[in-house]
Amino acid sequence: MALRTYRVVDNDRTGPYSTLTLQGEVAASEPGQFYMLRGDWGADPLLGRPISILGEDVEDGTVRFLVKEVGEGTRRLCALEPGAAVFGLGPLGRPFPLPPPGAAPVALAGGGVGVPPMIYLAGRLSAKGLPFRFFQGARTAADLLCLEELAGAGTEPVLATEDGSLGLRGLVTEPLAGRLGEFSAVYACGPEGMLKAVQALCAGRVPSYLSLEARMGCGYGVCLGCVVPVERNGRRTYERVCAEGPVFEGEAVRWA
Amino acid sequence: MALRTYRVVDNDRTGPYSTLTLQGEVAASEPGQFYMLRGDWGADPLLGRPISILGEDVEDGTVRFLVKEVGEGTRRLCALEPGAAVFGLGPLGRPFPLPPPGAAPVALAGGGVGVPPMIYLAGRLSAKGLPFRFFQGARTAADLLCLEELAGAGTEPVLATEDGSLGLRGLVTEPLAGRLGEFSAVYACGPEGMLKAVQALCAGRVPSYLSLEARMGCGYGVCLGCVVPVERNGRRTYERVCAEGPVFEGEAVRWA
Amino acid sequence: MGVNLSVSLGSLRLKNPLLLASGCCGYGLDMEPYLDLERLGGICLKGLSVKGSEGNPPPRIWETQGGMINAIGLQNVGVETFLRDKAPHLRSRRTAFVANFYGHSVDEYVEAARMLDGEPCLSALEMNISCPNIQEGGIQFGTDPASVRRVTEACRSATSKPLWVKLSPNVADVAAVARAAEEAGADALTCINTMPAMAIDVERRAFRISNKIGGLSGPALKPVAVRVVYQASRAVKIPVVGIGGISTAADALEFLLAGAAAFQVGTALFVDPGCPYTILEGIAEYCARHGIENVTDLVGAVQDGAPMPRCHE
Amino acid sequence: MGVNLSVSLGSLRLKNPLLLASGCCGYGLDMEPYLDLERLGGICLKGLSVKGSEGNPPPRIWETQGGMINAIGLQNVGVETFLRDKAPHLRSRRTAFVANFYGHSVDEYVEAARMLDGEPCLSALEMNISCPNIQEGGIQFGTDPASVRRVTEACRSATSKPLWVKLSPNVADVAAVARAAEEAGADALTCINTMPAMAIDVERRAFRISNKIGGLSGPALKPVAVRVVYQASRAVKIPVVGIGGISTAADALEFLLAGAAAFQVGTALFVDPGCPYTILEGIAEYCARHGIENVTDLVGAVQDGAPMPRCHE
Ligand SMILES: Cc1cc2nc3c(=O)[nH]c(=O)nc-3n(C[C@H](O)[C@H](O)[C@H](O)COP(=O)(O)OP(=O)(O)OC[C@H]3O[C@@H](n4cnc5c(N)ncnc54)[C@H](O)[C@@H]3O)c2cc1C
Ligand SMILES: Cc1cc2nc3c(=O)[nH]c(=O)nc-3n(C[C@H](O)[C@H](O)[C@H](O)COP(=O)(O)OP(=O)(O)OC[C@H]3O[C@@H](n4cnc5c(N)ncnc54)[C@H](O)[C@@H]3O)c2cc1C
Ligand SMILES: Cc1cc2nc3c(=O)[nH]c(=O)nc-3n(C[C@H](O)[C@H](O)[C@H](O)COP(=O)(O)O)c2cc1C
Ligand SMILES: Cc1cc2nc3c(=O)[nH]c(=O)nc-3n(C[C@H](O)[C@H](O)[C@H](O)COP(=O)(O)O)c2cc1C
Ligand code: FES
Ligand code: FES
Repeated sequence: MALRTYRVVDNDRTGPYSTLTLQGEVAASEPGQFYMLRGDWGADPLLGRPISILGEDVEDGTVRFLVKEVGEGTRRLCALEPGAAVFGLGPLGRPFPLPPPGAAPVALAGGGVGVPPMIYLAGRLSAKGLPFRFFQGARTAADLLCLEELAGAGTEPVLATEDGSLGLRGLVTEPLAGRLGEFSAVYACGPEGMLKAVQALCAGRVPSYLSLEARMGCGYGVCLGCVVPVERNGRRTYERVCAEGPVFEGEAVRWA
Repeated sequence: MALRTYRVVDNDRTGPYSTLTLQGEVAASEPGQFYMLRGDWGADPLLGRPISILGEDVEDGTVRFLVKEVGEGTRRLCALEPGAAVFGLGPLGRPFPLPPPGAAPVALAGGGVGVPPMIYLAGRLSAKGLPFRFFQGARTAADLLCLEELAGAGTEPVLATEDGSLGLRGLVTEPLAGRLGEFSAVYACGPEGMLKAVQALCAGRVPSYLSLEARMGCGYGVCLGCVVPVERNGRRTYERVCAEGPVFEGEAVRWA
Repeated sequence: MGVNLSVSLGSLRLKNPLLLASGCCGYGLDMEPYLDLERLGGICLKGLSVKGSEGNPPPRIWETQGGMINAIGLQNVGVETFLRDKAPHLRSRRTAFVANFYGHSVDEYVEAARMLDGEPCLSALEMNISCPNIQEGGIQFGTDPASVRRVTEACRSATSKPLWVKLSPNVADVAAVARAAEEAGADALTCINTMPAMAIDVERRAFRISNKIGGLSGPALKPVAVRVVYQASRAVKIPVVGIGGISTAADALEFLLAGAAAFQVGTALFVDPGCPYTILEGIAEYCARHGIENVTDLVGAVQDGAPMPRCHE
Repeated sequence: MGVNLSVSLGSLRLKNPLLLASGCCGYGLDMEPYLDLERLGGICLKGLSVKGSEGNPPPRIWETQGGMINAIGLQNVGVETFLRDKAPHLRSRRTAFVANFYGHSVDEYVEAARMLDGEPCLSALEMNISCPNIQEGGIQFGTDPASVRRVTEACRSATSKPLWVKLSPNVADVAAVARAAEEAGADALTCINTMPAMAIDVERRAFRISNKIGGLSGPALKPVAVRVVYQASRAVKIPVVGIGGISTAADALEFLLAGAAAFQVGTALFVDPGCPYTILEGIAEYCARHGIENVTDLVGAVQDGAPMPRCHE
């Protein structure tokens, strides 16, 4: 694997979000994996930014990302014009483990920039004929993401907004709680509050897989900058979000 | 005066050169003055780059520059797309002193990125009906700059290339030397070797005005980073290229 | 909004916590096309010495990633010329001027301090101690607590104006240096001066600046400066003036939260001479947004637990 | 082109002058998807201690302009586990592995050195002396020549492998520290470790990293590192290994010209794990273009006049 140069072939901007399509040498990935992305700028900002894969077409050599502008690195990524160069290292990290064939449906819960990997996962599950239900939460209707992709994913998504402007009013974990018994596993990616709620909800009832965020130095396991506390067999250690994660079993995650 | 934001309205690229047209609040300038220019990038590179004014239209609010890519700062300036933001501080520095009305013709000698301010000066002299002859030197025909602007400037330019591919073969100071007696003053901007040759040629015979280059911190006189040694009335001191210059009387310049 | 931006450094009251840094604004007047000096907290003037200095030969500056190196060589007109030709123009401006000064021996420091002491336009004197002590083998005054104490004590008795000591970051234990300056009578500490640095042109195999070694300044230096401000301000009771890489309001706020009672802006003036306005507006906006009435409430207000420094890396 | 890139550090011969820096390449094996370790001059492994360390709580890193701050807390598996689980995999790779190690007392350093001494895959030991000495009030070993001498001497007698001492830039007089390490028997000096630094989140008024203070690395640090390499290499006869902010061939060449006999690449690996190849190609191209047959001809080859350090600024 090596850092590769990609070209922006499309940048679809809506508010603070950009859906970037990059073209170049694309290695096959699994949902939940990410790239470290960086534009052709100087040493400020210096490091790549971890961004989840939204989708890809290995034959075409295209890979897609949905980036939210929250700081300088994402501001620059979101501002890239078609034709611009992007340096990418990926796919990185351990993906979501797929449910075994024949398992009961799984729940996918996404919020904010946690939605893109769940969209990728939903597509993969559909392609494999594995049943799932997609839950998405956001503050307002305007913050719900990828609604078209979701509409095309086969199953009706469950939407929740805090202000009730679309779907149910409240947190996305509420409808999930009510239907938890239907699912053989819960996959989640989103803000820490949501992940904690999912973890609590599932604890002792159903396996959960949480995709965590952390500030990253390298993205491939060598700097030890991205660790989170986990507990396995009663032993607490630090594990790397970029290498042992970003997907962790909910039972193991201990939060910083 | 303040740092202002300009928009690139045109970037005409040929080889390593870009003619940038910027739009914004443009204060009237004099030939020989410059701007400190910087794009909307992070702290790397940090400082603005001094670039001579090639021409301007104060009413339209446009100002033009010709930038040669020699390093990171100029690479980025040359790569700016129309619509991009540029931060500019200017006009800065002391301009070429214009010849008094009725004086004998003056010689303008330009080489490399020293050509743009001479083009601006030629235009100003034409507009005032002051006679001049333009000498331009370069390594090869491909390195000669602004030939269209020169063709429109009224007087036939004298061109010299080191390889003889256009105009006379040799250094531009050679034809200048042959005709030095025609001129009441020589104005020059270009590589250090050329400026030294002009200085030597003119010494004791005719006043020369040399526009110098120096690495700049601030561009407006406060850092003392851009000094060159000068000698005035037998006293050697350092003067600031950005404040006492960039145009110095040839007799005073001592070189670093 | 009604945010009170004024701060006190000992007996000295400033309109706001922003000062222009020494060496980055000439003798103040050069900034007037760009800034109304009376809207600033204060202006630290280019470093002065008794005899003046023509400075180092060019090239004097080089740019590095996120910063720049300078070896101007403390070019200055000398205290006498300053007092005669420059100071009279400053007297009418209602702002705080701070004379930065240096010497190559304790005596030179003392003489400069004594000469500047009488000038009414000066609100304080700032000692640059990052200078080689020629009488002691060229080691910088600022690198050793004992010599900091000696030179500070000597200048203390030469002036009744507030005396600021400007520390070098190039020391192993900045708290010890800070305490030495405080005990010797300093009224405030300015942290930090530039960091010794070097760059080489590999094509020519030559140093980028004629003095070989110069001082690193700008954003690259900021995290080091914030750390020094934090350490120094926790080591002493006198106020600390923070400096190093400040370009934005957020940068300045980092220094205040780390423990600086005021701050200076240097290299950022080169990039945008108007940045002090943007910084002050940003600080006022931040205070308003966070319900802070007095900017002084921010000083040292970072949430700090037990001091428990472990290994880095 | 036939450029000879091999270099010698005392008795140790390296294929080329490029090593991966400690803490930036794990225990070497993590780099194998990206690099053929046998094409490198060497690999400095993550810092080891006798007992190992779980490291600091997150957040551990923060990015700054042109650099980054880390306070990993020297998380490591401990010497014993390293020797049992990691070292056996390294033995088959034909490249130079250097074990970086540290302790919180002289005894801990000595024990680590003794344990590592027997491991055949290790070509040298690199002492990280930027650690607080817990027996002496938490002052870093590396900041004072006397304690550098003490810990180096102690480790010297604990191992027959080449012993490198990795210096901190956070000292007033790096030449004195360098000489102390040389006199105590070091075979080489690695310059430099990170610079203590801090960043604050002004919105939350909290430190950006849990340990408050971390180490600055990356391009922002480069001009300081080049200066230290220049000063240290002129103070001692043993070779200096340069490090700090190297990302490109031009950066590496700056260190060689300043006086480094070899160099290490750290933070740049995070940005591009393949950058060692680009750097080595660039060096070979430079040598070919300048008619240099042996890369060693570049070491310390900056045009240097009389040493005449004047004031900065
Ligand atoms: C595995 C993984 C996958 C990700 N996938 C996506 C994605 O698909 N789309 C997307 O838009 N973002 C994604 N992110 C988050 C993204 O990496 C960060 O938003 C980005 O690094 C911020 O960089 P910046 O320079 O814009 O912000 P900075 O200027 O560095 O920071 C701005 C502010 O945001 C906060 N911040 C920055 N990074 C994080 C973070 N990782 N977690 C929490 N707070 C942070 C900082 O504290 C700071 O206050 C992912 C992160 C991880 C770890
Ligand atoms: C008053 C003035 C007017 C100028 N007008 C123009 C103009 O109209 N058009 C134009 O293209 N350029 C002009 N220049 C030169 C321009 O400022 C430099 O080329 C630019 O600053 C280089 O920046 P960089 O980041 O591209 O190069 P860097 O990466 O900083 O340097 C690249 C290489 O070029 C060398 N170099 C950089 N700057 C200079 C310099 N000023 N003099 C000599 N060598 C240098 C460096 O030593 C280095 O090796 C002018 C300079 C001055 C002082
Ligand atoms: C060009 C230049 C000249 C300087 N001259 C002086 C000086 O005369 N006296 C002094 O104490 N500090 C001087 N400094 C140091 C600055 O005042 C300041 O401490 C340092 O640059 C860090 O702040 P900054 O990053 O905001 O520039 C100078 C700095 C620069 C860049
Ligand atoms: C994340 C990280 C971890 C590090 N761990 C160690 C370590 O364990 N031992 C050590 O001596 N240096 C360690 N360092 C310091 C580097 O080896 C190097 O000296 C420093 O980062 C400067 O080089 P660079 O700018 O190329 O990274 C670490 C640096 C970083 C960034
Ligand atoms: S980001 Fe470097 S180890 Fe995870
Ligand atoms: S560039 Fe700062 S004084 Fe000229």
